[in-house]
Amino acid sequence: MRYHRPTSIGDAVAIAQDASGTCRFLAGGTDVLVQLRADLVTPDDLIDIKHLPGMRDISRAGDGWRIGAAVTGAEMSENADLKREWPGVVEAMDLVGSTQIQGRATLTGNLCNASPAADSVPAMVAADATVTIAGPGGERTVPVAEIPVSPGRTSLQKGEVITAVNLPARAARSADAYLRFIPRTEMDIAVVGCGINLTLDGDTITHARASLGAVAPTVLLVDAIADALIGSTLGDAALDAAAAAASAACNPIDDKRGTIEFRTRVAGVLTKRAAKIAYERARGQS
Amino acid sequence: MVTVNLWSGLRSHVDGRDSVEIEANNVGEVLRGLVRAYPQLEPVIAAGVSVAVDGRIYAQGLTQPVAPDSEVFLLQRIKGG
Amino acid sequence: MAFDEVKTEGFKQVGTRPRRPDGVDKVTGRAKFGADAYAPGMLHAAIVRSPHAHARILSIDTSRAKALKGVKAVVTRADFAEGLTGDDWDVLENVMAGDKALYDGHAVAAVAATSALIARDAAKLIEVEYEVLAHVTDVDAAMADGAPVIRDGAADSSVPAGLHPNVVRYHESGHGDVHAGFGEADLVIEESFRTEAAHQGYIEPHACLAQLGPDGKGELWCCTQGHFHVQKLCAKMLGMEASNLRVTASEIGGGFGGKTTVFIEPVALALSRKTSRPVKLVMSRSEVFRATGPTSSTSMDVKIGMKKDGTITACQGVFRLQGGAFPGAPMEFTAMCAFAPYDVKNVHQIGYDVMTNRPKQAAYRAPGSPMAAFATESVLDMLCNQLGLDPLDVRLKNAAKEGSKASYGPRYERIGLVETLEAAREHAHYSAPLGSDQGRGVSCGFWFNHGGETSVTLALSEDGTAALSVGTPDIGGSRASMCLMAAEELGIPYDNVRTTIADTATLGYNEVSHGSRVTYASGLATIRAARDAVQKLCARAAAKWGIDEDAVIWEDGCAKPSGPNAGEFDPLPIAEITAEMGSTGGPIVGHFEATPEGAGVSFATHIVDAEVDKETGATKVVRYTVVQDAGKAIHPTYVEGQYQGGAAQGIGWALNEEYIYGDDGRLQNAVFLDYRIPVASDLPMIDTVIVEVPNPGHPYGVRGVGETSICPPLAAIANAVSNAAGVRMRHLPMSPPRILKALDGD
Amino acid sequence: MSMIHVSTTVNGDEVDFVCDPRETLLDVLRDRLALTGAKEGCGTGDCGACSVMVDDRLVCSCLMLGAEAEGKSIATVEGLAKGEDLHPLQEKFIEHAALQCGICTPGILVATKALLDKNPDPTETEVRYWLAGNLCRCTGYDKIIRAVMDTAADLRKAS
Repeated sequence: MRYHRPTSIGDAVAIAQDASGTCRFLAGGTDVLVQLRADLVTPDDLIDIKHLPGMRDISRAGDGWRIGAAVTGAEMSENADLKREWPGVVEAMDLVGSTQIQGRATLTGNLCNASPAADSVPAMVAADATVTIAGPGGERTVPVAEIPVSPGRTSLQKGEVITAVNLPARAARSADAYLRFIPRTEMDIAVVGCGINLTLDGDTITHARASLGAVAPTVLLVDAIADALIGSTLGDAALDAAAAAASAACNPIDDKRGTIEFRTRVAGVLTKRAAKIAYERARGQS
Repeated sequence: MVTVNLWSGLRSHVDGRDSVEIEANNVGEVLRGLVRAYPQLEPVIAAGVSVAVDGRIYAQGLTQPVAPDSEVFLLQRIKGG
Repeated sequence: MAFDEVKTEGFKQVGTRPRRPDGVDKVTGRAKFGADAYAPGMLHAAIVRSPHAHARILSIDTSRAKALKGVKAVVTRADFAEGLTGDDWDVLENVMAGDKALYDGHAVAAVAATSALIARDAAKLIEVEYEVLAHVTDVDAAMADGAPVIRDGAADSSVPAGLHPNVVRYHESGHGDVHAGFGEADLVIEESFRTEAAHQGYIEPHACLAQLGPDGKGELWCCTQGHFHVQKLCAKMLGMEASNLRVTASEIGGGFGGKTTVFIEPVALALSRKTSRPVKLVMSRSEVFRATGPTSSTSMDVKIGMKKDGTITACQGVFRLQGGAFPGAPMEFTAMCAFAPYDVKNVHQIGYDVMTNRPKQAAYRAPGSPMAAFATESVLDMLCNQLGLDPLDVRLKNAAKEGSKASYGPRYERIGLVETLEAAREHAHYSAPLGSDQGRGVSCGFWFNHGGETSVTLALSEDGTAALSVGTPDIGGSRASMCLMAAEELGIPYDNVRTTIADTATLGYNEVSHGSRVTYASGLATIRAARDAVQKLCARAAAKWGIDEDAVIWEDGCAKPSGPNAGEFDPLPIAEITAEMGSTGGPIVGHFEATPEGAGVSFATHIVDAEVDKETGATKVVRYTVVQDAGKAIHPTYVEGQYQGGAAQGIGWALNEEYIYGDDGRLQNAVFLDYRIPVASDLPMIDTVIVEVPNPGHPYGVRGVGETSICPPLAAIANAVSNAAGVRMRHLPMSPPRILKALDGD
Repeated sequence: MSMIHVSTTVNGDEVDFVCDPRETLLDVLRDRLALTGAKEGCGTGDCGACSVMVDDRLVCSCLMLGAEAEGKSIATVEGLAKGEDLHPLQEKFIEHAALQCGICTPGILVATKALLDKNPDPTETEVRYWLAGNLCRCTGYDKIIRAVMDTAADLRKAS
């Protein structure tokens, strides 16, 4: 394994483009090092990017936010403005691993690991977040939902690296929430995850995005949940319809972490609970 | 003679009885006497047994005295974790 | 104080809570655990493990590995002793596979190299050709007709004819007439239960550093609960004399029964013998899960009859335990413990030891007993619920007492079950109101405890301080208890006693730190060794005063004349005697070597409140109280710690911990992320009540406390969850999917 | 395999080492710098026994490469006591018997110091969640939580 510490994004891209074997970028390293230790993936080239300019920055981008690829979960949680505007995204990232993991793990890494159970991804999808990708052909911007294509695989091309996650401008009276189900209180991989992002007019939901994690090969954006919520004031009928839509959208597997039956059912439960949290948060916003 | 109570899984080795009489003054003599009277018990005892004498469980002590009126039980060897 | 006198009151130091003597070592990182040893010229080793649950090993090609730069040696089964039999053969077969790999993770070869990375790379270059065989990992499936046979001829003479060859041992015991007993009952309930295999989950992976030279003399450093046992086993496996192998126990990062045997130590020694260099071998966490002992999984049927007034009329149980690919599942303990808390006229229990393609089970804290309590105490809870009786009243009504005939045969000596039940009933927890979706569960638990071979020495220094050497590794603070007991007997300050865990060359044989035996047996030995030293001190004083030895007593660290000479001479402090010992007869050392046999059984009663989220099946333990008889708590803080630790492990086992196998027979969750032991945020504070009913078999009344604490939790939590959910949980762990399924009526 | 030269600071001391690119910071601390206080319980970031501070941030040293330590400031359990004086957390852990076997203790001490530096007045729940990544199999956490809360109270009184 060769360890690289390039001095610019351009150099990083060039190393990756020239790599003949397995190549990985290193930001937080909380997945890469686990795979290395378990002999699952030993990269031939490992490219450390976290010291590069902008990688560790959380900054305003217009009315939205730019979160550098090497920003840790802990740094996100400590940013009060970000947390106020995108509580769901921040809390989703905060759920990844322990305090120690939070000191290293990144949104971008969580996305690029391409696990269907990644906590931050449903929240980013519900938030309609995009990523900025640097590659041999220059920069491009892509919706988060388009990055994972199957468990462990992304749509990133050879030589491409995500440099930042972009969160859109926060509308008035809007908020997001993310909930996951795990058997313990911490230190688990989501058995089901649900992100909800709502905008209200008065008390009526006018805009909604909803996503589910760990119930399909990739994170799902579920329009049917949004449709069930839009136009409602989150009464029981809307909640029941949203839960039913969530369960209907599930296409999970049986594995060591949960059953098809369990995931399908709990997806509905979490959808209701996350919607209630997002709704209360949105009502609390001016 | 000492009455030695056996666990019921051993009945097939001792003509269907749940206790046997053995001439013995200590735990070691109980075990040797059992094997002499019922050679089928030899592998069981060799594999390790405990002997309860008046409620106290002896996992190893062959010299522990046994009286004719002692309550004696053969038990499977007690270990722990 | 006479050598064998019993003392149950008037303690000056026992029962206090001083700081542990190794505290600073442990909080500064200075303490040396298994993996913390290094030696000049040291090699690192790695093990090749079977990816198959059951496979014939056709060939092992080590040529590519040996060709790798830095590789110094490879070993396979051919490098170990031949001709072992019985348990010794089983342990060797588990350490290194012979003809067949018997479970996913079974060791088949090992390599030593100049760095850990090279060793790991080399292990990947060892090519093993397998013929994959049909496998079975479930206990009931392994007993069924047509199940693959793990090892034909493994069954012993206890097994009745007609059973599957995977059933290798059989137990049956009981007394009275259960058929008649069930006839006397107003209500009889029979239920089936299952528990999954749980791992001991110690945080320190197995680690050792071995050195064995051409002179046949060896040194071994390892984390173990019993280094004398390691010495014995390794010597056999390497074909060497035990006394040529000196084993030193490192500090040990948890064991709970899982470090009572050997896994990697013989391998490191074999590699060291081939290279004449020190070899370090450390397991990864996944190796720990795949290849070291979890406890057995079980399938159990329990039937209990009860009268309307709560009298138990008969108990019957069938307990099937799989213990992996070797005989030894602790089914006889499951059977013997199942009904042990109760004085029942008619009782009958059967146990089956069943082989499967899983790792060889290792003892886990009161092996076999927690599962038994789960089955028994669940049925008792159902009976109480249906008959409208208070669960603690019913347990008190039937509780075994001194003189009661135990379900496993003999009559009990003095025991403290009733006292724990009464304390539980009076505890504020038992009458506290429950919140919504909450349920309360209680359970009793029983464990035998154990004595075992024990040897200690207590050497006095010129300044009157004492060096105590014991041979039982300190897993949870036992040095503090030893220091307290020695100080109590000698009448010197606690800080004037230093306790060391001696290596195998320094003391007589000591049985493993298991069976809750350390504070009992090493404690008894310490007291006796101190009394031996005191007798010698008194003799020196007597000689100095020119009076009879019997006329000297020992009080407050001083020899004092007594009887007709009382007051005739000034008390002689220990330091004044030891200052002159070289010229008054030589060094003063107290000894004790014996096999104490009065461990004294113990009982606990636990109360737990659990809250169940009926929409997701998630359970939260909201309140927990442990009441347990310690006999005598030498250092109450560490007794509490044992109670709390046992409860926490039980909570994990009851709710989330389990070995999950795929259809391919491979372990699916060999990481802490997916083998879910409780984390800090999962647990409440764990309240403790120490009951002290002295054990007549110990000079201070001590009973073991480590193991009994894990006996009630599975049942207590299952009862709490069942009462909260309104549906009986019969399969552990009660993971959220299982709870939701049960709520749906299975 | 080419080795990497790294210059870093450990417990205030400037340190240089060479390591294989695959070696973790934990490997380097233990095998190259003889600092065996940090323990490997899992190697996958799940147990916290290898917890150290890197540039004042709590991390698992098993999930960081030795090569990444270049220019960083690392603090381990060995740096907690100042000369003969134990850190108050160390004192309280001994006093409360907040350890049995002691293998998780170095990681828990480093983690709790990080917590109290950041939040001198944590609730029991905050302590429990902060420590969720530090597994302890012996104690049931009860005495650990009490030791941390008691230390925090003492430190607040002293400040």
